[in-house]
Amino acid sequence: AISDNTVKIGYLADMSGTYRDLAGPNGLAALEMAIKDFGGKVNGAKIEVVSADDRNSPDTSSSTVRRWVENDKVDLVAGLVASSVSIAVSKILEENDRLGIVSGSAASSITNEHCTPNHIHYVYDTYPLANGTASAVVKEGGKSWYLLTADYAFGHALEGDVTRVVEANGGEIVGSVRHPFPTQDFSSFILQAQASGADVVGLANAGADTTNAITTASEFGVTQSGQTLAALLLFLTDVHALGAETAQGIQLTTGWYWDMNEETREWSDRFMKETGVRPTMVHAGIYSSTLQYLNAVAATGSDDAQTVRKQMMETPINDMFAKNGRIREDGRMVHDMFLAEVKTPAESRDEWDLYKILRTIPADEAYRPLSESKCKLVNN
Amino acid sequence: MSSNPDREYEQLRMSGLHAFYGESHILHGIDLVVHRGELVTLLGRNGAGRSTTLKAIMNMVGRRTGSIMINGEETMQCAPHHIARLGVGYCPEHRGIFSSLSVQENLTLPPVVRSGGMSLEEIYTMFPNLYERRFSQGTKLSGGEQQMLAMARILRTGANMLLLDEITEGLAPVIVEKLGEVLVALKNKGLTIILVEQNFHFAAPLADRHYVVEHGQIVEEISANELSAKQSVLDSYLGV
Amino acid sequence: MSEQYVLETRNLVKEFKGFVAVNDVNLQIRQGDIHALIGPNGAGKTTVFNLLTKFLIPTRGQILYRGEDITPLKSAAIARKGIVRSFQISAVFPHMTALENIRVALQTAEGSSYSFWKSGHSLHKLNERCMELLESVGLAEFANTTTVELAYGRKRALELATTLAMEPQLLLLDEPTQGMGSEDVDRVVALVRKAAQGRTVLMVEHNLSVVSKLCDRITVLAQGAVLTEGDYQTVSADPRVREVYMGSDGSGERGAQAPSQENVEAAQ
Amino acid sequence: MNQTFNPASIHQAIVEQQKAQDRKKMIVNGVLLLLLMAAPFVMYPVFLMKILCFALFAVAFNLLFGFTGLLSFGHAAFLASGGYTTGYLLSNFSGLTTELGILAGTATATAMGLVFALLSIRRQGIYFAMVTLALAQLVFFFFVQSEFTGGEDGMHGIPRGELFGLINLEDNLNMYYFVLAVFIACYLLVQRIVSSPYGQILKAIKQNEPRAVSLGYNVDRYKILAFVISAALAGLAGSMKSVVFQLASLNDAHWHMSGEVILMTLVGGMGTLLGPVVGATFVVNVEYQLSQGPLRDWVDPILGGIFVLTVLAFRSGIVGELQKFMRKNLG
Amino acid sequence: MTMIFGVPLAVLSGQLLIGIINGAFYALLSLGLAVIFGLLKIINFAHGAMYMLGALVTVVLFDLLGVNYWVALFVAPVLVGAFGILIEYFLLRRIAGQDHIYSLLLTFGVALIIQGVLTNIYGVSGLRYSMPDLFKGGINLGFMFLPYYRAWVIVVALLVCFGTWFIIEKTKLGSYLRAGTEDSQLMQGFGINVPLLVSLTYGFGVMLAAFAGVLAAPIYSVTPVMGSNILIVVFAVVVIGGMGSIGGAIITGILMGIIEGLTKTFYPPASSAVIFLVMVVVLMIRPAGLFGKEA
Ligand SMILES: Nc1ncnc2c1ncn2[C@@H]1O[C@H](COP(=O)(O)OP(=O)(O)OP(=O)(O)O)[C@@H](O)[C@H]1O
Ligand SMILES: Nc1ncnc2c1ncn2[C@@H]1O[C@H](COP(=O)(O)OP(=O)(O)OP(=O)(O)O)[C@@H](O)[C@H]1O
Ligand SMILES: [Mg+2]
Ligand SMILES: [Mg+2]
Repeated sequence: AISDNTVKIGYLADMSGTYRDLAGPNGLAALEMAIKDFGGKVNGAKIEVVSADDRNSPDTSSSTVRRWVENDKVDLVAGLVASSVSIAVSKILEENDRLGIVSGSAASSITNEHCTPNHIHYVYDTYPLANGTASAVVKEGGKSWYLLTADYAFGHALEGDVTRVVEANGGEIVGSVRHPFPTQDFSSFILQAQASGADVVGLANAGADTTNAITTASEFGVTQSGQTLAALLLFLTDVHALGAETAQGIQLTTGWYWDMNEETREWSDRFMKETGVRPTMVHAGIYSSTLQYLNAVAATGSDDAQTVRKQMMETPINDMFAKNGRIREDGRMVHDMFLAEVKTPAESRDEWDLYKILRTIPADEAYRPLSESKCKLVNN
Repeated sequence: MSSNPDREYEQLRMSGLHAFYGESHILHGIDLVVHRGELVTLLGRNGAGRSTTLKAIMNMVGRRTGSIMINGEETMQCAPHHIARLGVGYCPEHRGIFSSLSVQENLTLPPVVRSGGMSLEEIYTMFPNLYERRFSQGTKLSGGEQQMLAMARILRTGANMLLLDEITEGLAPVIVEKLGEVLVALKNKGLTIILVEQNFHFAAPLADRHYVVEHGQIVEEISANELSAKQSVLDSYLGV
Repeated sequence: MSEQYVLETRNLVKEFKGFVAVNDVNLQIRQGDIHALIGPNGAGKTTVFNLLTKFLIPTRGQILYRGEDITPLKSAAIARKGIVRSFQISAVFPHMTALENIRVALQTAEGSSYSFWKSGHSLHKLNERCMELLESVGLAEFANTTTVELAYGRKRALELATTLAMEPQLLLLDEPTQGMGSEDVDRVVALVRKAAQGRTVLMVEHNLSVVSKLCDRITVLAQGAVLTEGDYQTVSADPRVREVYMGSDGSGERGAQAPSQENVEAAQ
Repeated sequence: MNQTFNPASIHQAIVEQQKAQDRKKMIVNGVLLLLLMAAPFVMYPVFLMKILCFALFAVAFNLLFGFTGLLSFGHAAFLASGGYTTGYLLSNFSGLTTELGILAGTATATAMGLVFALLSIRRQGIYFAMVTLALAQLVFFFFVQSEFTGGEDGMHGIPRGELFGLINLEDNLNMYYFVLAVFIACYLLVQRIVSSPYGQILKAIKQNEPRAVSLGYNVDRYKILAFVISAALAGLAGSMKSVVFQLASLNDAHWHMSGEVILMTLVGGMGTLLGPVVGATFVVNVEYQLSQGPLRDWVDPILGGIFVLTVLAFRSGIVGELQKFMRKNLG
Repeated sequence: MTMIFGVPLAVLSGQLLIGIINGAFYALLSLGLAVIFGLLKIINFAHGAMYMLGALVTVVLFDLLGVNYWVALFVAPVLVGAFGILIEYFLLRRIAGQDHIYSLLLTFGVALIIQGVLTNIYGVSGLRYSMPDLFKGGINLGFMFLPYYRAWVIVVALLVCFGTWFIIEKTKLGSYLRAGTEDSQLMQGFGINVPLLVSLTYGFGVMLAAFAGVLAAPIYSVTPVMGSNILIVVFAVVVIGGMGSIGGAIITGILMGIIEGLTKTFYPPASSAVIFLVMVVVLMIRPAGLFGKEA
């Protein structure tokens, strides 16, 4: 049965800090679109939304989520961006047996050593990012790599994944540099990358670090001197900020792009009407996962975490976000990923027309196989 | 004393002046008049409000009411920098030597407000100590040297009304003697001087008139020639 | 007392970037004396004080206290030996009451100054002594007044009382009467005289009447070096002292020569 | 007027005055205690514990800043090192009871406080603040680089365990009363320190350091002691916080946290005992409540506005202004 | 190839040059901060925000009005400087003479407001601004490729730094400023309009930050939070140089750029921490910074 005849969804994300643009207030808009599209009610029960800024702080987020689940009877926590916040929240959800869907975090540890039976990791993680971009670039002849890695857990994970993929495909890492997070001036590192003579300069960082590195690379003529830039985590908002002129030719992996087909375009147009911007993969993931959740609640007639999660795991995901996506027992939603290249200014029609999709990376190839999982829910 | 043609000109007139520091009411209605070329002293015990009177003229106290006319102009609404530009030179009790400036920079700091001030050479001949130490940091001077510097720097500006607060403090007797001569010379040049002094022996022979301040009020006015007659009154006020 | 001198300096020198502020000074201060250090402005008197109390490090030379070489000691250690100074520019704890100011000084001897676990009431036993000291400088009625609110002269008096609270063996006073009205000056003179019983005092003073009344022995500094030494009579008779320091009016009174002699007499 | 007073009566008056003040303090403390005891029945306990931890942190900071005049811009280092140590020990040594873990965290912060103090105490004013900031940044760098902290993912799943092996702290109410007890004890300790003989010397040093030196005090040692006590209490706050939330994160080590505690103290009223408590409560609450409400995108600018307003209109902080008001109106 | 500690000499020379360029940036930013602290005793925590405003105004002016880089180089600092004067006039002035800590709290609050409001308007991903055409490309120095724009940054930043130093240390106006900070009341008593001087000084310091912001716009991601992290680094530079020493701030800025550059070569992870290590060591040896006067 549905508790108190209400399905209550808590949206927790960075509303004002570094991750604001990739999820933030617009993610809430996506969530509300999903509820509206679903019809505003589930099996006659109300759907309510509460939301909060996570302040990028695990303890503020813990307080919020504890109150949500203990006092406000929140059934689902959505959003979830900073990995420290996602992990902290998932522990609380496990304690209280509620459900969480992580849409914004990159850490693959969320469904690996930190997996719980109470959360789902929906959009992407570092594993396919490395897999998609690195293998494609190596196959195209980019054999020797130089890595610029953000010196924190996310960067280290990405670096590890990239190294594995590059070496598996017959390439080699000729050098790497771990830069502090955040770094504004990358010229010194770009210079070292240039001096290394590597074919590819890989950016194992995110956000402002990545955009700064790309700007500097373009200023120092990295591509002119024959090197390729490979960014491992770029959101549409980052590329938009850089512009096609600076970012052109960069290859990247994404879980979704707004301009892939009729369905995505239709939804993105509606999203843009609401928010004024094109959606990132995180926005689309929030929309999709919320719909999937509500469908499962409707199907089971219950908002109990385990019941709903089971139902979601049993139902393949086929919507504008993913085709044949499925949720594994470790909580990982696996779906096809896409290798994209940033268009040249000549190719780009408008400021949001930024990617060419080069290749689809099949779900099974993209994500960490369960056989390698350290998740306590997986019997290895 | 030399009689000056401007003697009747009212350089300064304070009437009903009250002054406050925050909550505390320090001056309770001061009335006094100083004519051009006159040297008057403010005498009184510690804490009587003499320094405050000078600061009030400069608009450097918390709040003031009443009236202060300088050269016939009402200055209650004037900012301190306007008052200085009326030709008032102020030598504060705490000396106010700037540590980020050298002695020479300290000396040349106050802008010249009128012509007729002393030149740097004149000042250096008057205070050879300063000349010797002119490149050292202002606050590295000895106590007495700082006092000389504080006095010397307003002599350069050409101000024609000097407010001098305890200028002999901490000075060796020879220098005090010299300062006495300087004041006489300045007076002869027609400058108006208001002198706050503890050192009555220094002030007595120089002044035309004395005001005795007590509890923020003028309680007695004594001119130079009534000094001997009113000696006992004065002693009782000053607690000699 | 085996040592004749409480304090001795041997060839004390202080240079500031090539400028010699104190030049080869040999001071000898006898037990029980009130010893004055006088000299023109910039002669190096305050600097000598700073050297004796280690607020400045001597460039060369030695400082002996009761025969013991104290040159390497730090300020606080010197104070604990019983050499205590007052400052030329007034030094009080502005946001404490007068009584608390003195109590801080008394706590040094108390030995409880690190006791952060003890109640504040444990300090009340010092109040009586505080009141005595305050009374001796005429500040008893201001015991409970916050020090900022005291007039300048009273702050000086308070500072002196605080210094006395340390029960110093050797008291260093830098211009104790500066900025005081004649009334206060007399009080300070009396106070110093009282304080000097059983102690030794070294003072810098420009007020010659104070010096002449109080001091047993006088050292005249000029340009960093000792010019002469002796009792007041000897020193004031020395023409060199008259020239560099006392000026033409060597009468012992502080002040300039009067342009009109009558006025001065009238004033006295 | 010299006749109208006598020293003995003044002395008496001073003692009376202090006793009256003590009584007032007792009343305030009593009311505060009752409020805090009852609070978990009205408010959410974990949130209350968060407030108490930050309040303790601010109280610790204020001992140094408000009462000794030393502005440390590196107190986050103590908060974080307390938290990480306790978190690490409790996660990895299951035999350890919670209070031992907390003690160990406090001890680490204390030791670190001593090192900070020895390196910084001779610096004056802004230089002191900057040395402490620099040291804290180095500590931050260490935490980022170390494996055991979990980097920016943080340290998660710290067990609350059992107090003295007896009281189950997984229970929020038990945990709350434990945190409250520790907080009260520390608060009373600071209250005591401030009025103790030692506190008098700190006050003197704050007001006129050269004078204190000339009175024979080795001021460095007094300052070091204050610094170490303050670091210990800050570490204790961090240790408890890691147990309360069962996590420790880099946020606690970031310089923003050192800044935040300054803000809490100023908003509440520096140099008052209750100020940091009120300030921490206020800032934590405002930030939390705003982040939940319709203004959740505007938390930072609103906090900024509050700081500006505090400086312009309530410079002595909430408690400071209240005291002024009472003094004026109630004599 | 000549190697130094396993790094080719050519790379090392490149890194040194980069270090100097970044140092010039630090110098410009810390100069503004040093002027404001040194002369006004205001701990300007809004300095990072002003730097950001300089960059943001440049971008916004271009987007809205098509104002080009060269015009922005003058207009943006002037606009931001004027904004700074308003802040001084309406806010900072009211706390003149209070403990420095209040200026920290106040300017920190102002920075939060500015950054927060702009984040809500412009987001955090960054705004697009392209390099003026004149500066596209660069020259090959043999040991490295030097973009023209970086060469321009170093030249213009050093010129501005030197000019400022000259005004403050060598002119009468500068001595008014220095004295005014010690005892503004007395300076007023000498006939100097101190409040005006203070406003202008604050405005000028802020202008320097904004100028650095304009220089940054084409090469760094322009976001409302771009100034928040650079702030403490710049503070560190000023302190290492010695608070209040104008020349010290400039020299230290460049020095820190170089040290940071070398760290980026030899042990990159420490490159953001190294400046603090230097600060601890320097203050250990010289309690008032490299060029500061001891109190
Ligand atoms: N800034 C201030 N705030 C509050 N009270 C002050 C301030 N300055 C002076 N006072 C008080 O004002 C009164 C008059 O002080 P003022 O300095 O004018 O005295 P004075 O006659 O010059 O004596 P002194 O010989 O001590 O210089 C004193 O009681 C003093 O405590
Ligand atoms: N820190 C310093 N640096 C450079 N010169 C100094 C320093 N301190 C003092 N001096 C110089 O040393 C000389 C002696 O100064 P000192 O303060 O000892 O004089 P003093 O005898 O006490 O004079 P006064 O009677 O005026 O107080 C002065 O010329 C002064 O300028
Ligand atoms: Mg006075
Ligand atoms: Mg002296």
